[in-house]
Amino acid sequence: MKFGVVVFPGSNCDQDCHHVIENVIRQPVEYIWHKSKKLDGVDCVVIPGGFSYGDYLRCGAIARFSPIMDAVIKFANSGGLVIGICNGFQVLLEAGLLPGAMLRNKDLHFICKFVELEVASTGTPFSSGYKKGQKIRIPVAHNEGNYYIDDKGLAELKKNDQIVFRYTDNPNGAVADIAGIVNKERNVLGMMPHPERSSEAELTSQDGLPIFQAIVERLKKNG
Amino acid sequence: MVEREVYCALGLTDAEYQKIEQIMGREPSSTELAMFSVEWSEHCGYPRSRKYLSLFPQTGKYQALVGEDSGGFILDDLAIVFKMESHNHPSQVEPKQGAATGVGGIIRDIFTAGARPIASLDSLRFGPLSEPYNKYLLKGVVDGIQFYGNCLGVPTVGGEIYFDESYSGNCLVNAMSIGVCKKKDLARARASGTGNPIMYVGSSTGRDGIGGCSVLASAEFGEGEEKRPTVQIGDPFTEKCLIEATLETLATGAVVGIKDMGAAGLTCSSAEMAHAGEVGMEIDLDKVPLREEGMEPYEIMMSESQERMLVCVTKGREKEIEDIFTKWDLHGVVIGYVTDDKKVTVKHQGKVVATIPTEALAKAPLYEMKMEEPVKLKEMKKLDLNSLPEPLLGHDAERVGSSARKGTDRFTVGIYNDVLLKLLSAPTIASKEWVYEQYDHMVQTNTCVLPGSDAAVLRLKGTKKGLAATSDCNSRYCLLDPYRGAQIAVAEAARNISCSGAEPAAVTDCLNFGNPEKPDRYWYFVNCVKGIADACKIFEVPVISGNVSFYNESPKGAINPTPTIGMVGVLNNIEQRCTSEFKNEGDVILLLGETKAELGGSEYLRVIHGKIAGEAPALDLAGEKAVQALVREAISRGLANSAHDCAEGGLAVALAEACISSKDKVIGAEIELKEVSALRPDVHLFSESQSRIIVTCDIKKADKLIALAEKHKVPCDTIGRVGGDKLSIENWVDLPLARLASAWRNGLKEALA
Amino acid sequence: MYEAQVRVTLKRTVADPQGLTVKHALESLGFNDIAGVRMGKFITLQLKAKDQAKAEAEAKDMCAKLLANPIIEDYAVEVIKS
Amino acid sequence: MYEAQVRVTLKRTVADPQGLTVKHALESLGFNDIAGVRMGKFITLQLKAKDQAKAEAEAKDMCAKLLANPIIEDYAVEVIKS
Ligand SMILES: Nc1ncnc2c1ncn2[C@@H]1O[C@H](COP(=O)(O)OP(=O)(O)O)[C@@H](O)[C@H]1O
Ligand SMILES: [Mg+2]
Repeated sequence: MKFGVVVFPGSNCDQDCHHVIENVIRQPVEYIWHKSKKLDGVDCVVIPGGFSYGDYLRCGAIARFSPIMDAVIKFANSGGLVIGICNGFQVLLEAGLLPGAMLRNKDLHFICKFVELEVASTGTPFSSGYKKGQKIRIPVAHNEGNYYIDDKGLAELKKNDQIVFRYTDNPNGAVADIAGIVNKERNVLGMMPHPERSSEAELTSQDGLPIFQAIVERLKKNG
Repeated sequence: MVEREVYCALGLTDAEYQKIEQIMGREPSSTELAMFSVEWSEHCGYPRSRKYLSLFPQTGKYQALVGEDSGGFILDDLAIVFKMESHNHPSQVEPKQGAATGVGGIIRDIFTAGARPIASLDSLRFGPLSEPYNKYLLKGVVDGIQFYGNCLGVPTVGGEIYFDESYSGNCLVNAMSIGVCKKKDLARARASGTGNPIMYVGSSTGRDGIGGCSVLASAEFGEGEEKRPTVQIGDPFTEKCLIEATLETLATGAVVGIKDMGAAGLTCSSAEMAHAGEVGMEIDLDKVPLREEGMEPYEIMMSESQERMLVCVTKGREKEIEDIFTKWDLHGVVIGYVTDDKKVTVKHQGKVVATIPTEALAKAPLYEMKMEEPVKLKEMKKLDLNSLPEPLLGHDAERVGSSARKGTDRFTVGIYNDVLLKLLSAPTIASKEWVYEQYDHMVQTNTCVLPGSDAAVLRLKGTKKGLAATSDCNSRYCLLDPYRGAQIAVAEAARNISCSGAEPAAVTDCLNFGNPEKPDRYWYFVNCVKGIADACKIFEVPVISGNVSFYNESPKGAINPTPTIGMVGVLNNIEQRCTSEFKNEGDVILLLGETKAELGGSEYLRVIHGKIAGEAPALDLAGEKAVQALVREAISRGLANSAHDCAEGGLAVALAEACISSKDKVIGAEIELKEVSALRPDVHLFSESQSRIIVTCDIKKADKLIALAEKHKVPCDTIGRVGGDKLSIENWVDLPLARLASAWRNGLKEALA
Repeated sequence: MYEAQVRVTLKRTVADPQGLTVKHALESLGFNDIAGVRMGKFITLQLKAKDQAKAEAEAKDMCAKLLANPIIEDYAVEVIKS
Repeated sequence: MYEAQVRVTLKRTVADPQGLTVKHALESLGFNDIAGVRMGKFITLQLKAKDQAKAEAEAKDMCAKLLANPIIEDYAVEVIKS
């Protein structure tokens, strides 16, 4: 079993994700440089947070065209597990692996704080460690986490149980309080909050840890 | 001879120009003149401050690293590197970009030392928010800091914000950054080895930040006007790539020395790297990556374009380095080489345009400045407490004052409620959440104590240890008494560190003052420096780096003397960290230290009585040390559940903060003070006596804590219990937590609306 | 050389909190007859294209591929000789 | 009703790291004849002004006061009937 953390120029949560995988859940993990074209042997791709290409045009827009993304798209389409956190979520939206788009936070400020989430769906390889309706505490840190999807798209998400996490006190204006979603096939997760920042006791919350553990469980089952 | 108008516009005096001619033995070229002007400026050469900066102690419990760009200390096999720097004037003109490039500059200082930046702090000062431009400045500065710091992925974990009339027209933006590396990986800011290549890495060079040269240009070249922007635009994305590329480059072992191009750009980095290594350097400006066409040599030498560095590389390994920078889409080009003539030689289009001994550039002249105590100070220090009505808001001062003291009259219950609420919502005291929630303060997952407590605490991954960091300065005390005010700044920083459980390890500073050519301003400067030096000696902490910012004046006069202190402390066991908010219902509240009649320079006096007057609070450094040692020992022995120092607003504000500062759980307290009648109620509540800390502890452990206080010979009073949903202090204050919290949490936001 | 001026605007159906904030700010400055404010991007591209038509086609292609996000944004391109 | 279309651009002499990054991104997508990219803002204002001249004067006033930062930005206003 091996995790791969993609590094774009401007990624800045890559090392944090790497740290949790290596030192907290103790699984093999390596960095994947964005100019690489192959994912060799990786079982779960992590697209970390940060400011890929400075987010200079639109969050995630330029990273989406990095050479590695073709491999990531292929991997996802063949059922591989992909998790995009914060900027990683934005990259997945731009790449079309998840539906919708991100707008600026409604009060136009960057927000960094712990928020409460409700686990809306446990039927994914990422959220199976939670109880449905469970309240968890995980920090957000973003400028553009105001998730947008049109009504038709939202109805789809609901119908297919694709909404995985919702804010209990919406900090950014996201449609339907959405904090995280999966694709229809349920192997690609995008979420704005940072589970890697809440996986160790020193950081006052370990509520993000079950996500990493659930992935490990699933990969073990897959053999 | 060069025309007087030209060198004056560059900020050089007649005497300096003469000296330059004398050194050169001829008329200097325009490039040479420009190089001298920037190197001899206060910003680079410290001609007006160097003499006194040598008073700072450079040793402490931990081995200090002093010199070159940024300093630090050694902790086991790690080097902790940190520094603070000002970006006041650029921020006053263009707050967002000014603050952003300030953050960028200080962070470059850290990673050029070989250390990965792990945290930043920002110390900010503005005029009152009643003026729209001050609101604009604060919003812009915060926007710039978040824009740059968040993108870089360096958490902004702390800082301070003060408001005072004196900063209207000249705000202060002091940025501090902390980095960590293995001791053996520390890099040097020097060039050596004749023939070794000099590489230019990072972003390209434009005409950014070229200010004083306009006259030079018009005198010699007659260029068009639209050629010289002075506002630099921050590019955090490039800087992030530069951090990674630089650390990767240093890891190759092929780097001899490295220096960032900050103020004075290529001039400063080349001259100082060569001087530090006792070598010379020849650089060819035709090789410098330029962003604009037709740049003159002096422009290239003076440009302050951001996100650039100069690297001296072991000969033969330049390709390796170039490849790393190319991988990160950055420039990495050889622009020159080390020579043995101890001169900086600059070529442009095949011609030598400057050749100057590095010694002459790097050793700016040293000036003896006049100093004189300001005459109005004696008048300002006068404060007769009896002339202060107590309390003001809507009551008959006489009657209420005397019965309140007795604490019996039922009509007087809560007569200080409004005063306390007003203080809590004053922008200087109110919660800074609106600011720090715009900063990513958690990235890198080391922040174990988030902003909102006395000091931020960062873990050092791979060890059990942690660092605590804070920045402090109450400039009002410095205005009333520069020597003592500066000592208080050091003491308060140390106290904040100690309240987190950590031990103060080292200090950086940013000395913000008015025009040093005016004797009263200089008098403030010298006395503040002496105060810092003496306090640091007592605390046994070295001053490992710092920065001087003079000429902070507006037409209305100088800013308050503001020697900002940045301090880093060491926590031996990260699990034994402490925060300021009350934790458990039923805990005993103890006040360590003594309250005296010290309203001079207080926030109470200013907000409620509209006065800045009196003596700054007294400071007994030995007593201060004892209180801090006590609180650290109490924390490490598990006796203290919370610790919070009394600062602006005194005991009442500190108690209120401890009740309401946690976002998850507010909790009340009931306070009964000892020897109530000895002092006026407003003195009890709002005096800013130093060396006081509020700690809480489990009732079963209270005896142990009291015994410990005796051992440390620190006054210690049991003043109440944690619990309930209101804060009551004697019968002067009686307020539900919700009202306290809304005043404190919304104060800044409302003032900004 | 041609200059392509690209305007990227939020779709009408997408809320624009920034525009709203700017509107309020303008109103508090005393501008009272504003019915609406929308914020967008203005991107200028200097193109070494052979002719104007080519420059325009190219700029549009850039918009479709990268400069605008079709889920939330519209774009318009104007090309001038520069 | 009038629509004022405001273009806010960085002054020519001010560095534009965003534009530079977008240029590189476009180049890596295979657009090879770009000489430069500059990023700016496009703001549309719906104004209930009496006439076109008034709408234009007002929009310019808004630019000077709020919409553009004169230290680093230039602006241009165009008014159409809407
Ligand atoms: N400009 C700022 N940036 C980040 N954090 C800040 C800033 N100003 C204040 N804070 C944080 O708010 C808390 C309270 O600050 P302050 O009142 O200055 O504390 P103290 O009086 O203990 O020094 C601290 O945790 C501090 O780091
Ligand atoms: Mg404090």
